[in-house]
Amino acid sequence: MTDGTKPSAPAVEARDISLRRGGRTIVAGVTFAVNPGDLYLLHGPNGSGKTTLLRALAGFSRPACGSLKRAVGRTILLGYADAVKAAFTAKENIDFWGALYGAAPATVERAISQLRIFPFLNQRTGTLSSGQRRRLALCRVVISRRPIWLLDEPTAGMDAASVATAVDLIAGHCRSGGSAVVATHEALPFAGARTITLADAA
Amino acid sequence: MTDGTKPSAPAVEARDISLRRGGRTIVAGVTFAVNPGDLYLLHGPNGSGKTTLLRALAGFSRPACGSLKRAVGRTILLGYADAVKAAFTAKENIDFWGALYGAAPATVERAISQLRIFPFLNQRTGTLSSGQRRRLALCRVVISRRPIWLLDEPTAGMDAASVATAVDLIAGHCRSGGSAVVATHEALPFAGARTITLADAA
Amino acid sequence: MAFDLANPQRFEKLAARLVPLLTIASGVTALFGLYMALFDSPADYQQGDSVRIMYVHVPAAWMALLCYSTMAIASAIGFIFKHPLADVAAKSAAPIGAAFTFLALVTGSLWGKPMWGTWWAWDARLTSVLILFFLYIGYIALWNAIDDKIRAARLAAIVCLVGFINIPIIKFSVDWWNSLHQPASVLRAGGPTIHGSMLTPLILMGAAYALGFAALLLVSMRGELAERRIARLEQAGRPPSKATVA
Amino acid sequence: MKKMLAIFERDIALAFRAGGGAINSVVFLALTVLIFALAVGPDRARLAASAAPILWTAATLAAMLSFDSIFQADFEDGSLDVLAEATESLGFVAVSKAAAHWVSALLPLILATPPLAVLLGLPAAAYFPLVISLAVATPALSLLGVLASALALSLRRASILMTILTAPLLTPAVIFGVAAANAGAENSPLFGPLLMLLAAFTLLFLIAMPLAAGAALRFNID
Amino acid sequence: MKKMLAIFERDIALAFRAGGGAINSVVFLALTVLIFALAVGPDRARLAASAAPILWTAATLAAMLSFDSIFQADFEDGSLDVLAEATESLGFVAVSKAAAHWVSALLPLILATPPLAVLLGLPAAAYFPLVISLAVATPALSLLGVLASALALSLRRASILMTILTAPLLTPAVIFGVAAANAGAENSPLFGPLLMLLAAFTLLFLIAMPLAAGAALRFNID
Ligand code: HEM
Ligand SMILES: Nc1ncnc2c1ncn2[C@@H]1O[C@H](COP(=O)(O)OP(=O)(O)OP(=O)(O)O)[C@@H](O)[C@H]1O
Ligand SMILES: Nc1ncnc2c1ncn2[C@@H]1O[C@H](COP(=O)(O)OP(=O)(O)OP(=O)(O)O)[C@@H](O)[C@H]1O
Ligand SMILES: [Mg+2]
Ligand SMILES: [Mg+2]
Repeated sequence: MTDGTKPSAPAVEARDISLRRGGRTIVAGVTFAVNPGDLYLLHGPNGSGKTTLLRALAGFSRPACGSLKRAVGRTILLGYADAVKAAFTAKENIDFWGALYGAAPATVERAISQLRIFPFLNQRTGTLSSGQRRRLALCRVVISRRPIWLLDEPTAGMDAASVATAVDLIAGHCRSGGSAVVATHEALPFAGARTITLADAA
Repeated sequence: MTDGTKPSAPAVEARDISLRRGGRTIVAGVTFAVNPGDLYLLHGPNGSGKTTLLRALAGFSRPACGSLKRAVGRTILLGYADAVKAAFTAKENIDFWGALYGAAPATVERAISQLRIFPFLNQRTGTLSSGQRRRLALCRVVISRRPIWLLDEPTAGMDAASVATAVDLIAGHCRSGGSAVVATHEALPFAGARTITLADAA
Repeated sequence: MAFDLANPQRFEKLAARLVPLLTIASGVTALFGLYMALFDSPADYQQGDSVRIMYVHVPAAWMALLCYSTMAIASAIGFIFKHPLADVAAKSAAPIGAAFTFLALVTGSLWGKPMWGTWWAWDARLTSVLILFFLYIGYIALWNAIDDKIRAARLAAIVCLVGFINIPIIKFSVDWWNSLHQPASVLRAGGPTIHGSMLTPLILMGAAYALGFAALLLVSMRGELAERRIARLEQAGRPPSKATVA
Repeated sequence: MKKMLAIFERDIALAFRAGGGAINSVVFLALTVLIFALAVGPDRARLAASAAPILWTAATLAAMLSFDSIFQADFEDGSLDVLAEATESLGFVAVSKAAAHWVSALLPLILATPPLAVLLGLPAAAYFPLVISLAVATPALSLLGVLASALALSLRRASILMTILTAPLLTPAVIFGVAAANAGAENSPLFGPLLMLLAAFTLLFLIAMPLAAGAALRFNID
Repeated sequence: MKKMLAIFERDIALAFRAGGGAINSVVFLALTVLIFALAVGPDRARLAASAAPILWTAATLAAMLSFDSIFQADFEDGSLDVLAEATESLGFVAVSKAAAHWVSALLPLILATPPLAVLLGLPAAAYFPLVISLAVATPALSLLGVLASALALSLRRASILMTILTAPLLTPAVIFGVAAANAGAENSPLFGPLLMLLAAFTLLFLIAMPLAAGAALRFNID
């Protein structure tokens, strides 16, 4: 369920879905399928519904109409909130994720070194800088070894070197048969990415 | 105290200051003065101490050594936390700031229109998108009419149009005799800005 | 019938016709009932004329339970079939139920002073009705605390269904604990044990309360539906964003 | 002054908003009375004897529980920085906050006491002294609460510590408060002096607490 | 199962961390007893008579106050999304959370009861029944707490509502709990049956609450 092997059918498929929040339809008529190897960049102005769409893809909310198929246990969402326990050290957070996703120690160690967590591995995460915390949050995605990454502004607050690392990680994940949907306002240098653009009708 | 008129001496002046957090010296040997019209971009990798420095300039913490002079009541800090009350609507938040800083209704209205708050003026801010909330947060800085803006990644999560607006606002503020220190990882198109770069010694 | 009602437009039409009928029926029954209760029924040999509080108290207590049960059924339908009309019914029944519960508490309390020599006692029946009252209040507050109607409906339904545990506790509290309050004499296995001259007005008053409840429920549901229509119109000003995949 | 008023008004508005917490303490009080009455059982005399102590206990606890929220939300969402920066005097912020806390959390508590006293079977002569003693003593609680909440900020959710720190400061209010309420109920001549003592206590806190709270905030914001 | 264990262990670790809250409820219990004893004054017989009710009241209140924290922090920092996504069954998350809550908040409470009972002058014969009745009834409180906390998520800090909603469900536990404790103290033959009733209540909650909490979480995460 949590392995990285390729599934045969699209693991996430949206057909003409509409999403509502607080009685308002935020996005309408979204159709696309995420196949192994696919990398989508999700663009659109503030408030156009990128976050809303990603959360629906992750299974947190149901579309008001249209059909959304998703294989259970194959997606992983990185939201704005870093989902990091401030009272724990980075190491403790990572260990918990390892246990939660049943990750092998080798996977965990690789993720730590790729994302350069080491300098603050034993620091309480409550005292991390915003970019450090974001790197740690991305570490969870890598550790989960789930095939479909749903990333909401993954590089928010990261410095140039970290952005490059994140881009490499995501691109590498997709090359090796995973897939990703990345909502972002930055011009991230991905080769061969497709885009979904949400345009405010107003 | 809260007017935008030019002070004669530098309103903030740091001389060889060092800042400590949790027993560690984070930044050392920072020297600069903020004069009317100055615009500083604060660069540096994650964890290099940009946030720490801005908070010191705002008067929230004292340097461990060196001298930091600051005129009371002339600075305003925009931190990561948007300082927005989720239970209030955007309007209610703005009204409170207006009362707190004693801003004239005209100032408030101009800020609302400049930052395009109108579409979500009467929405509970707990339901805003991240970029919308950031715009609202920046609105507070404009409303305060304080001369020295200390902005910590002001454009985080903003779309291209909003980034342009923010840049215009900041540049305009400095042209009219205000000054700003802006910590950012993005390449914001400021003409004639000076930079402070914090480099990780490690 | 159920499908007829499930359509909001048809519900509107039906409700518009039913409300006046129910109101008149309730009023007429109440007039008859009150006449019999106040003038045409005997004073109790133990309680004297204070027994007449019974005709207000007992039906109110019945309605307190009935309203909650209505809410629970509507909540279950709303939760399982996700039908908004059921949510609206549950939401609208709550304030009415709270009012009946309050009435039962107040009249019971008024009756308690002459009968037991105290306004209030911490006995199982009284306490559980007080708790039912809190439950109503909590349920109403929950609806008001959440902006999103759908989420509010689902969460309130969970609360209502879980709280349903309290209903059998109230009903059987007098049998399970030895309580100050008297055991059931009408709604009990083995038939009523109360004399006909008191039973008839009591039943009439019960019918009047129930008809009144139905009328109020329909009125309040129509109000809620209208409110929702207005909210929808207000939101129509901000169209959704469209997606292009490239 | 204008700023203090703005902060006060905002806090009141927030408290009475859905999810605010204005009636939290009333509900807590009612609940304590309910559970205690259920636990004591149907013995009315025993209940009436414990009425004044349980009401005072519950009111004090309700107040203490509401301390937590005085600065916590503002701290978490960044608003405390804003208040500190806008006023440049955290002592004044503390005074506004204490006033708003009293109005939104403790005043409803005082108003809720008489009906609950009826349910507990408190003798009628005891109502007025109970309410008066609460009204005089509770501002001290709000002032103490501001300090407690300010101290607790950097201890995320550490209401324990806050509790341990404030309990000693608050016991005099409880002891004299109950004593005053009892004296009043028994028409004892001590009622007046005890009330004066309570008032003195409140005044003392009015001077000491905002200063202390301001200092605590300054360190916790850093 | 492994995931449930991981969540359980993490919660325990967090609770016993500085600012955790493991001993919050013990402190609250002690404080309630202290304030109540102060308010009652020097009459020891009166105090002893109220000992069992006040301990039960305080324990129930302490439990209810700790409900708030069960999911709140996880909700705010995004961890709840992670748990939901990783397990794909919020019911199981609820069970882990209830278990962790019982161990970190209510078990210390039970352990703290005997010493406090001594302070209140409870007769020695009454200790064991009091502790046993608490031990049997408190898991039901944790299970109820999970539902309460799950419901309250979208109501930011709305502990009132949560309180109103849970109080009705918790009163049976209190009534039977105190009855059992009293029956045990008086060596009444009802002690056994009352304990069985409490246990049945706990079992009922064990089935119903995780389901309901899971559903509530699902809607609140949306
Ligand atoms: C606040 C106080 C009281 C409350 C909350 C209360 C509550 C209730 C409830 C819930 C019922 C409906 C029970 C059922 O359908 O089985 C009921 C019925 C009744 N109550 Fe009360 N009651 C109170 C005081 C009294 C008093 C003081 C009396 C008179 C001594 C009284 C006499 C009755 C009678 C005769 C019935 C009808 C029982 C039957 O025929 O089923 N109640 N009450
Ligand atoms: N309860 C609600 N009532 C009204 N509007 C709402 C509600 N909840 C969300 N919205 C609106 O829905 C939109 C959803 O925004 P979402 O967070 O998905 O945007 P986004 O594309 O991620 O924006 P950003 O780039 O700023 O992150 C916003 O315009 C927001 O104001
Ligand atoms: N209590 C502490 N103990 C140890 N190190 C700390 C403590 N508090 C902060 N730090 C460290 O101090 C540095 C301060 O970071 P600061 O937030 O100022 O960085 P920044 O330049 O703003 O980074 P970013 O670009 O990620 O926002 C970080 O490296 C952080 O890990
Ligand atoms: Mg977004
Ligand atoms: Mg920073």
